[in-house]
Amino acid sequence: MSTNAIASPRSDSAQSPKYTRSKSSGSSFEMFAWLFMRLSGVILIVLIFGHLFVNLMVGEGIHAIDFGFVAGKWADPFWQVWDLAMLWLAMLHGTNGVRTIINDYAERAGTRLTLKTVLFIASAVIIVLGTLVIFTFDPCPPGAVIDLPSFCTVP
Amino acid sequence: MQVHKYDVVIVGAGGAGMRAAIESGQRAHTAVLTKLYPTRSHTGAAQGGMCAALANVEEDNWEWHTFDTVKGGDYLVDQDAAEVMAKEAIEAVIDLEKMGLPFNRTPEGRIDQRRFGGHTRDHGKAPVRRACYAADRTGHMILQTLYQNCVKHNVEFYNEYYVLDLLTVEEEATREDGTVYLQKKTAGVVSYDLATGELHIFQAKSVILATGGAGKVFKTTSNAHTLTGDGMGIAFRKGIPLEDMEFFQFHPTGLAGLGILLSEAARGEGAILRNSEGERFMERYAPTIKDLAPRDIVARSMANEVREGRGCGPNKDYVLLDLTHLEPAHIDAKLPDITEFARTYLGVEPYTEPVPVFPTAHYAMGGVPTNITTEVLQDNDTVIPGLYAAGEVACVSVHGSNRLGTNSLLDINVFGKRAGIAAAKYALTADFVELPENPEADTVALLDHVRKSDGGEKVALIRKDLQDTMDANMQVFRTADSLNKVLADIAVFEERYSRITVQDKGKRFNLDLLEAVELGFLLELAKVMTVAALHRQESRGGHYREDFPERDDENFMKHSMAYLDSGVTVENSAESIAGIRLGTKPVVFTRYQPMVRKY
Amino acid sequence: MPTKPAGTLYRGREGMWSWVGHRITGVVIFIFLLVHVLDTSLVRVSPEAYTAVIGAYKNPIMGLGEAGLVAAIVFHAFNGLRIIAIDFWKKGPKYQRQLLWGVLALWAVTMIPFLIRHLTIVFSNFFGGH
Amino acid sequence: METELPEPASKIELPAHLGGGGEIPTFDVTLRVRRYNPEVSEESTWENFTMTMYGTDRVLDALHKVKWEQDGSLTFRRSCAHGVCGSDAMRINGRNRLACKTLLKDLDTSKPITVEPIKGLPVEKDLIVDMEPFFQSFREVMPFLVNRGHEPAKERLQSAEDRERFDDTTKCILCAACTSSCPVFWTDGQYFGPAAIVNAHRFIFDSRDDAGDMRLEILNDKEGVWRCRTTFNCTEACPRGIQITQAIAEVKQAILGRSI
Ligand SMILES: Cc1cc2nc3c(=O)[nH]c(=O)nc-3n(C[C@H](O)[C@H](O)[C@H](O)COP(=O)(O)OP(=O)(O)OC[C@H]3O[C@@H](n4cnc5c(N)ncnc54)[C@H](O)[C@@H]3O)c2cc1C
Ligand code: HEM
Ligand code: SF4
Ligand code: F3S
Ligand code: FES
Repeated sequence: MSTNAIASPRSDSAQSPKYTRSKSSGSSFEMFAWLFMRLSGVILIVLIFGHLFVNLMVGEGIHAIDFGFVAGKWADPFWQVWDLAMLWLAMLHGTNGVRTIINDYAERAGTRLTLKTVLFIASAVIIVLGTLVIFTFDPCPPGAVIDLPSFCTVP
Repeated sequence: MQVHKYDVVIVGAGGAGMRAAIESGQRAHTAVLTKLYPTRSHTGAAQGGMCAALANVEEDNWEWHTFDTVKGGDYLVDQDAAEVMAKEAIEAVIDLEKMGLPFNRTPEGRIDQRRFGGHTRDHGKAPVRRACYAADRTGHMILQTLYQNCVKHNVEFYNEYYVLDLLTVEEEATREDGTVYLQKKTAGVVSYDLATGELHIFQAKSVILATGGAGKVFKTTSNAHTLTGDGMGIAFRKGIPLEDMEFFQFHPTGLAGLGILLSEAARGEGAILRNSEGERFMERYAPTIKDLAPRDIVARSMANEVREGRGCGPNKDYVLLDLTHLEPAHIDAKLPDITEFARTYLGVEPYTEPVPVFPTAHYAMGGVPTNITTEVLQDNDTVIPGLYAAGEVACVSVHGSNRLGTNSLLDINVFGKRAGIAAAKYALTADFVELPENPEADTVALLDHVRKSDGGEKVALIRKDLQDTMDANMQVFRTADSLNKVLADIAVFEERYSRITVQDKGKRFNLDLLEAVELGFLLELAKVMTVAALHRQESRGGHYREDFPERDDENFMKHSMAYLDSGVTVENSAESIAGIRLGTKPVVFTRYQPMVRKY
Repeated sequence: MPTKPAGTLYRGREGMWSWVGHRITGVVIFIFLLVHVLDTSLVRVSPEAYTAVIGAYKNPIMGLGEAGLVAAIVFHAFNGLRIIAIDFWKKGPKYQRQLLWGVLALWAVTMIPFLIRHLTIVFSNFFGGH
Repeated sequence: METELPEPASKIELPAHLGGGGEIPTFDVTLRVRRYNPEVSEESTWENFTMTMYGTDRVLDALHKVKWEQDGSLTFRRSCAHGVCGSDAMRINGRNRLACKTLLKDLDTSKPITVEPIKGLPVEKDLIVDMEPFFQSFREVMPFLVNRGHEPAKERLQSAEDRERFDDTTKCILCAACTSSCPVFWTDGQYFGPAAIVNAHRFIFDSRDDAGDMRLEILNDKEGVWRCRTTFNCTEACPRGIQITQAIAEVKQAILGRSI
């Protein structure tokens, strides 16, 4: 006989699944994550569309992209900030999106944890790497053999 | 075999069962056994409203309500019970509101009320707005609200547990006048867990029967497939009488051919009935309140129109419910569900087309006899300690020979509450009655018989034949011939029933098996109804004998009581038919003397 | 617990399929982004390395891939706006289907000029030489 | 009070088609039912049943015909047979519907009609699933009125507008068509699911209720409203026409509004 007052006896029979929904965490993390997806999404539209436009549409499009093109852009703090924001927002947005997807499809707690650990490490690495590249980037590296941007003074 | 012990066991989780559970659950260790998940109970299908003389929109009082109930029931109502119900109605509605029921509101924010058949101001002067409602889903809201409150109070449900037997013991006792009789006592119930096929015994100090109606004895019915009169059947088999079983209500407006109900609220909101000539024929039958006459009268008038050739449709077998003069917005606000039924199931657009309707078997006025504290009676006045009944399964009797619309939702709330309180109170003072030896023996035998019987007869076919003959011969119009025809048919069905084969031999969710068991109850009840109808050689309320078209107060102003009695053999008289002994019980009068019933 | 019978595909409607699309495009973009940051990082290694890798983006196969990626981003972006509208605009849920047609229309309107321009560049440069 | 309706005419001209009318058409249908009975086999199988049905018949009638005439072991829940009790949600031609509300003539009867149990809940036998997880979620959102104010002697007042505010979500019959159509629920069975949110909404927006905050707190959980990906399967599946996704959006906004 069931001791739990509310559960019908069916819930302790062998064939019934166990309900392990943990008690409310009390934090609003999921809410902020949800909100962040929407806010970052709106900003990303501007950033990404701008990025795509400049890189693929203006001038010779993708064929214009080379080291010089990139260096030329990052010499300008405007594009540095632009790309930095894009990097962070897109990565956080994407990471959180994939986290949701893992929550959806990985049923077992262990699998969830593993997948999410891999995800977070990968994302952290990429974000750090990307940030470093943008800030420590030297548009006129010494010893370069190919087309540097025109503002580089030949050493 | 598992044995559970509870103070109170409630059988059924419809409106009556859950209303009782809310009371009992807070006072005593209570379990609710139900063959359906609580929210599947047929209370949820009720549409129109629940009456109480709140006087929120116009002058009204409980005394008028009592009068209407008594008159509506053609004076066969026990007036003390009707007074209790009408008086406690107000509190019952307020209780529900406080539990959260979302009633429709008046502009002042009070509970809104509307008209309903047979409810009048000042003893029949004019229709009164008395029905509290939530659109046309009042029953749905009641069922949900009660379930919600059961969740709130941690009521213990055993879902999909079919109760198949009531455990009683009999002891010799002496009456005040010195006569010795057998006193029944309640020990518990035997139930069948649908999921596993296991039997569970519930020992209890109090048992409340709240298993609802038995509409499935008829073919055309507004009742659910699961309303097979189990509670009545179980009680009857245990030697408990059934009261007033000949009175079955046929609701005028079922969707033609299907039986799905279109609430009387439609007529309350202004819809009218028309025959094939477009005539508003109720003007002829009930000049004062016309389409809002009580159900028995309207149903009979409709059937009469069809009989006299003024029916509509290819077979001229239905009449029309006309809402086309109502504003679509008004219809949407007040009658959204039933108009959707018309669209979904008949493809008729009620805004512009009248809807085909015909009477549908709706409500059992009779049932397990109880007194006003819902204690079950084993004869005219001996109470069975610890056994209670409320709702459609019971006969208090507040409905007499014809229930007024909205009085059943009221009944389940008023008497459900009373049952819960009384059962808990009794359980807290009483001791457990020792279980009889081999408590499950009868149930095991019943199930074994059904499982092993191998004559090839199909349950569904017997049921269909039963329903067909009931529809043809026991419906709105009855004669001695038609009733005898039913009895002859039932004798054949019973023989066939002894030769059924159940295909599903498994243990898990064996609904095939249970349908066979339910058919057993249906056959039993159909027989009781017919025998009682044959016996009542008069016309009153829902019972209309063409061979005795007048009400006969001299001989029949009394309740009928049917007992299972194997000693009674077939004699072709109205008094006794194989296995059923009929008795009578006096009607309780307090303030209203019988008058001619005119509207 | 008894084993569940394997389910067949649920026949969802616009709402479900647009979500499937949103999810797939989201993952695709994310994976691309990981790669894209990595390849761009090569600018830190050496201009040569970067230019060599970026050169790979310039053949027509990659050009088509880029078109696909842009298509994914544009759909994801516009549908993202649709989701936001559903979340915050009172009538959003009611008009979600119409909004989706709007998304697809905008997507087409954006993609056509883009494709014309992009594919011309990709193919003219490839065939025409630099 | 509402305005008095004009007394309708005693007699009207009926349109011709109401006096006459043709026969109800009959047609043959094949039901393709996913059968499962662990007492026999752990595997589920498809089984076809063919029968002749009428124009007004529903899928439930066809299932009954099978059970009553062909194979008594076919098992499914049903009660009211007109869409108000919520017993018979099942997947018909790939979508969640109530069998008793789905007319055969509205389906493509030239092909077999597939009937399967709803997704995401453990199947017990044929079309019967274990509803316990579903009701568990329902119970967890405090689906009952909580009022801390002093009890008035009569009813609490509520304006018609306040009553209207939550009307849509009072219609729920707990059939689970929505929750079991939700892609998130299929894969993450811990998600509260749309039905629980609908029933929380019913109280959150009831002006008489005082526990809205607690319910919002419950649904702010990681398995709460934020799990919804607005796929609208629930709204499309709801036999009561409840605007579920809209209701979920309103709950999300209520949580946001309270935190920010
Ligand atoms: C379509 C329709 C509309 C109606 N409209 C109105 C209206 O507007 N106003 C009004 O006043 N009345 C109305 N009525 C009548 C009223 O709704 C019913 O009489 C009333 O709801 C009956 O309630 P109940 O609790 O007795 O039974 P039910 O609600 O039928 O509940 C029966 C319960 O018993 C359980 N049960 C049955 N057998 C067993 C068993 N063997 N073992 C265990 N459990 C069992 C079932 O699971 C169920 O939970 C309407 C009825 C119908 C059919
Ligand atoms: C261009 C502008 C973008 C907008 C407007 C946008 C918008 C959104 C929104 C609103 C969501 C939430 C969906 C939901 O909760 O159901 C979302 C989810 C997601 N986004 Fe974006 N996004 C954009 C760009 C990106 C980018 C660049 C990436 C990849 C890095 C990305 C990856 C994802 C992923 C993986 C999800 C999760 C999908 C899911 O849960 O089904 N998005 N996006
Ligand atoms: S919201 Fe609709 S689909 Fe969901 S359980 Fe309630 S009635 Fe069923
Ligand atoms: S189907 Fe599921 S994802 Fe949201 S809109 Fe409905 S709850
Ligand atoms: S049987 Fe009640 S909803 Fe279908």
